Amino acid sequence: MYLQLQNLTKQFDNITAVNDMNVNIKKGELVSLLGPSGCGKTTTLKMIGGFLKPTRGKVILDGIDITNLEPEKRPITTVFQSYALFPHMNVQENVGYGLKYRKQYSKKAAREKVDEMLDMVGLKDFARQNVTKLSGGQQQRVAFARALILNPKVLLLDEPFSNLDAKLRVKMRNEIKELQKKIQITMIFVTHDQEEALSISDRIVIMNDGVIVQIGSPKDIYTNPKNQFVADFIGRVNTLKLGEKTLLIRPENIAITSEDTGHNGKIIQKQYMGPYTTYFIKIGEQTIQADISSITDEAWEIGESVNIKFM
Amino acid sequence: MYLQLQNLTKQFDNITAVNDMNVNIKKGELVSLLGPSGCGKTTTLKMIGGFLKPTRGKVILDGIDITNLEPEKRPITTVFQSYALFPHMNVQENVGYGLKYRKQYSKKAAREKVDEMLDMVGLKDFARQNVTKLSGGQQQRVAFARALILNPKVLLLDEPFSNLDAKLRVKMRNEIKELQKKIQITMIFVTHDQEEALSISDRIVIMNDGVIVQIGSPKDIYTNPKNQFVADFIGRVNTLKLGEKTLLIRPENIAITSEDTGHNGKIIQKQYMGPYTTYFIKIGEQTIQADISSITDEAWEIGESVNIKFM
Amino acid sequence: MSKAIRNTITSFIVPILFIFTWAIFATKLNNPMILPQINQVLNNFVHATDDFIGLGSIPRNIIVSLIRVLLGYCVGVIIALPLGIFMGYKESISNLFSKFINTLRPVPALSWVPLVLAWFGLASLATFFGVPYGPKQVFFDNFKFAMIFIIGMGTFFPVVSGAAFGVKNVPKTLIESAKVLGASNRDIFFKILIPAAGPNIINGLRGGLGSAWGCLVAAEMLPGSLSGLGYLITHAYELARTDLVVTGIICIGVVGALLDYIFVVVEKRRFSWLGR
Amino acid sequence: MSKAIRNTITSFIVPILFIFTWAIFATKLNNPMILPQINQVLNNFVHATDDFIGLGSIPRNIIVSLIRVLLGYCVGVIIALPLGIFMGYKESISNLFSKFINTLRPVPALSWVPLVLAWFGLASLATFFGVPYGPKQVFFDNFKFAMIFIIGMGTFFPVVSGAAFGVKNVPKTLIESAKVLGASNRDIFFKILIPAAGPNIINGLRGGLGSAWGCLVAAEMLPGSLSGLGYLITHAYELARTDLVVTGIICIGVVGALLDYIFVVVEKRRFSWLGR
Repeated sequence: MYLQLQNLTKQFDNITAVNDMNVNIKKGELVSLLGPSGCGKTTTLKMIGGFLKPTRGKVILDGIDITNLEPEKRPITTVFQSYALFPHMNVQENVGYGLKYRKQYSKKAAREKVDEMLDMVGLKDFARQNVTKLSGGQQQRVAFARALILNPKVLLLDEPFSNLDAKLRVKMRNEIKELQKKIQITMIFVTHDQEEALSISDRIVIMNDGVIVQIGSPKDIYTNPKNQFVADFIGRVNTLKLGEKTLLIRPENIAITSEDTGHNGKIIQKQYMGPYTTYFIKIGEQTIQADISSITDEAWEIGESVNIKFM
Repeated sequence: MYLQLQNLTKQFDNITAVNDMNVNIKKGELVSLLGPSGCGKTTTLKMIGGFLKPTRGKVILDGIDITNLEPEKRPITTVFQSYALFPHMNVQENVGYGLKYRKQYSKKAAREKVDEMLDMVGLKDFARQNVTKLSGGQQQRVAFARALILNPKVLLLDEPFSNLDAKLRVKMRNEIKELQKKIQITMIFVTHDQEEALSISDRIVIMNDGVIVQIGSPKDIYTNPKNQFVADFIGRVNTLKLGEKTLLIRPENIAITSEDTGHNGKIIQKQYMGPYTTYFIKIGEQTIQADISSITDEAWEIGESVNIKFM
Repeated sequence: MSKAIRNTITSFIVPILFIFTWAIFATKLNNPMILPQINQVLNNFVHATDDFIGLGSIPRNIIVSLIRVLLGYCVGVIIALPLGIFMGYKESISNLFSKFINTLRPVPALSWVPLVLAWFGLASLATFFGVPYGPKQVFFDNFKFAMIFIIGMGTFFPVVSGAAFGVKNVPKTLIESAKVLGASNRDIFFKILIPAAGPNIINGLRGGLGSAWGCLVAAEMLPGSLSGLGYLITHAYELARTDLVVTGIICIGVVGALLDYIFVVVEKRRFSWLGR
Repeated sequence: MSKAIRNTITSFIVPILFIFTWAIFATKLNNPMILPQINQVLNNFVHATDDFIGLGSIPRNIIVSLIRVLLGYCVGVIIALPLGIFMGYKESISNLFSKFINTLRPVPALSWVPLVLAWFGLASLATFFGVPYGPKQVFFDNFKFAMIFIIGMGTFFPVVSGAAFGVKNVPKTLIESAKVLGASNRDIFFKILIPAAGPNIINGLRGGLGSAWGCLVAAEMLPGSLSGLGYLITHAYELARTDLVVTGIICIGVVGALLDYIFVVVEKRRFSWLGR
């Protein structure tokens, strides 16, 4: 394994922020740490980056124990949530900043590498612009370029899209994924946005209260959530009590039909969402949500009595 | 018609912010003004509320021309994006503020009405709390209660959910919709979030550059966008050139199949989204996105050659 | 816990070092004209109510200074506060006055002293009320118009800026909301605008009082002054009573800090809603 | 456009009214000791290089005041700036000094005058360098240690606060980023921390210079001063030359405004990236 977290634990005074965490990450893999705020995901990232010393446990990168190395000695760079661009420098000064401290680059070689990097992130025309004058998406790209130019073995990302608006977030997400595939870099990605984690990750580590709740591919986790917490956190879920049994079922896995299925209910509300319509159906005392694809939707009315079936 | 905007126009110096706008709104209807920032939607709202005087045109409410009435003389209240709660007052003082200026309420009657309102928005236990100590969602509810307590004929909402996080936004959206149905109030809702507009509105007015581009029900607009702008703005769309013809097609209306359909392409990327997977398919020089429902998905691989069909 | 204690201990190192250095130097120099002994200064506080070599007792000088500063401060606030509020409220009023105010701002308040003396001379509250000669006249004669004017000047600029800034920065939607809810302009002004601008207004008032106190002490040091803390330290110096100078400086600092503290309390009480 | 022009016109109403009122009162009173004629004041500026009744020419007094303020300001900055920066950089240093500094802060700078006179007496740069009696000695004798000390005091507090606040508020991620990119502590300190704290540091330096100028003018008004703008206005008053008092006050305001303007320019040039 390329990057190993072994029994990683961090205590602050009496609070255990991260408890006995074990994760193995392959080379070139993109792994998300996903969880609500305060779940320990950022603390974990800081321990990998070296900004926090673990109370117990090890961080092993490419066979070498880096647990006690200073951040600057690790072949790891971080893109911070706030981007942390140097406000008094222009784009190329920001991107090239790290190269100044790498002896192997002559001034000319450094300049060429900066140009190449700016080209890659599509900011060639902004080289001399001050970073504070850029849009959120452009600042984001500068932060990436500045981190990637050092050819780190691992790139850490701390909620990098949280300052962007919805459409731009989706666009940047795709760009980063492309970039990651192209240069085959190992990335660890902290987020609280489940959609982001699903769409970008090779694997997701779901955390809560400082411990790992589930590790798996996006599909694993979405289709086989280990417990109610994971099911609720990733996507929407109906918790339906049928006699003694409790069923966790996704809204898109419910169909509405007029034939008798034994599960009878009444439509109390509907919301058109474009690709599908969400029906709010009251079954006994419980209300469930069913997402009916617009292609198969038979346009049931509010007040109508219907049967549901599970798929 | 209950509320009519007739030839409503607003010019600032040489800029025409809103140009010749005509909309008729029924009693109890929830209409969204949707468009990118700077499209004139907020200017329109301000003219309805009376905060801006139109350059031309009329606002007619319940048969009465209110174009030249002061904001406080109109039976209309507004919930601002920033909520605009009075920071030096507690929850019940904020909610009851407007009643002080309504002679028909005795002190006791006013207090009872405030309690009733707080009960309705679920803030009974927070009556004496200072509003700055509340969470975003609670502040939002106080703003609604403060506006609704005056029984306005029309309630205006200026991007009321934009300061809330994703999950809370969906929750508040449902709450407001419930409330609106219950008290049958006419609402005009300004937003730039297409998902919000689709899910909450009876009708949507799409604006761009100060003019109305399209008016219709969410389903009308999603399934029959008038032009590329509307199609792009509401949901995602593939613009596919087939010979001379240009096809606008939604990702969920594309199916992937191995049988020969005449439209052959190659999968270059895929993103698992939970309920569906987005495949990026290269057809000739064009890349299209297809959302394949997880139920019907045959798990095509990146690099695979496939056929697509339109539904 | 342990960190908080360590921090408290650290914060006392420099003050204690300072006092030790003082004690050592005072003993070594053995020249009370340059550096008095600490216990001599403490002794002055113990006998604070004595009339020190004709300069008056410490409490008397403090009271004279306090009354002076409050008189001048009130005059300054009465002019600056409404002006600032209206400047924040109406852009046209702001346009009318801001150039004029900004032209006068860089002139330190104390520079007006000679001009103001030319105007008011030695006229005081005693002159104004026509108090006949006697102890009462002596007391009221302490409150010279010239001094009140200077302190008012020192008060004026921070207060006017704070009020104008505060009122101007009340979100427009707050006022529009109140209007829609039916509040009259008068109500909006007094019940919404002023309270919402409160923290900035208080901040201006605080800065104004600090500035007024600084001006006062300086004004009392000028020739012609016959009482007050500024007078006490200048004349104690002339009489080579450096111990009294140090005593006076400590009083000036403590009174200044207490005046400032009033606003800390007001802020905490009235504007707890600011705490986020 | 038309609005901008209207605003400019409005902003001149009050200053023009002020000048008119002055002119009318001056003519009505016809007492140059209380209110001089405007043209008399203008006349003083026209003949600025004259030696006014033994008080020295206006430019000479301005230069003396400027050199004084710059000497004291430099002393204050040399102490306050590094201290403030280190206080912002290391919490332990901040703990060590902040209580002490906050204890001294409420004492107005001018109150130190009597104590400082007791320490330095009339020692000046002339005494220090042993300049033999003559015109050179007269010039250097203008720069008394006591005055430099007081101005340094006036400079100290705004500068130390601005620097400490600025450095402390540089986002931690900025420093961590630079560290990860391989910058040495030395480079981080000088190339990241100081520039990023720049705007607040400059703001402190600006406040310090304003405070220094105010202290200086006041200090020059105290007995014993023999030149400078503060001296000019006090002694012009004593000689009943109110026109010269007004001239001096205008000079004080203009110089103060120009000193402040230096920082406006520096801010615009160096920290254009702040503009959002």
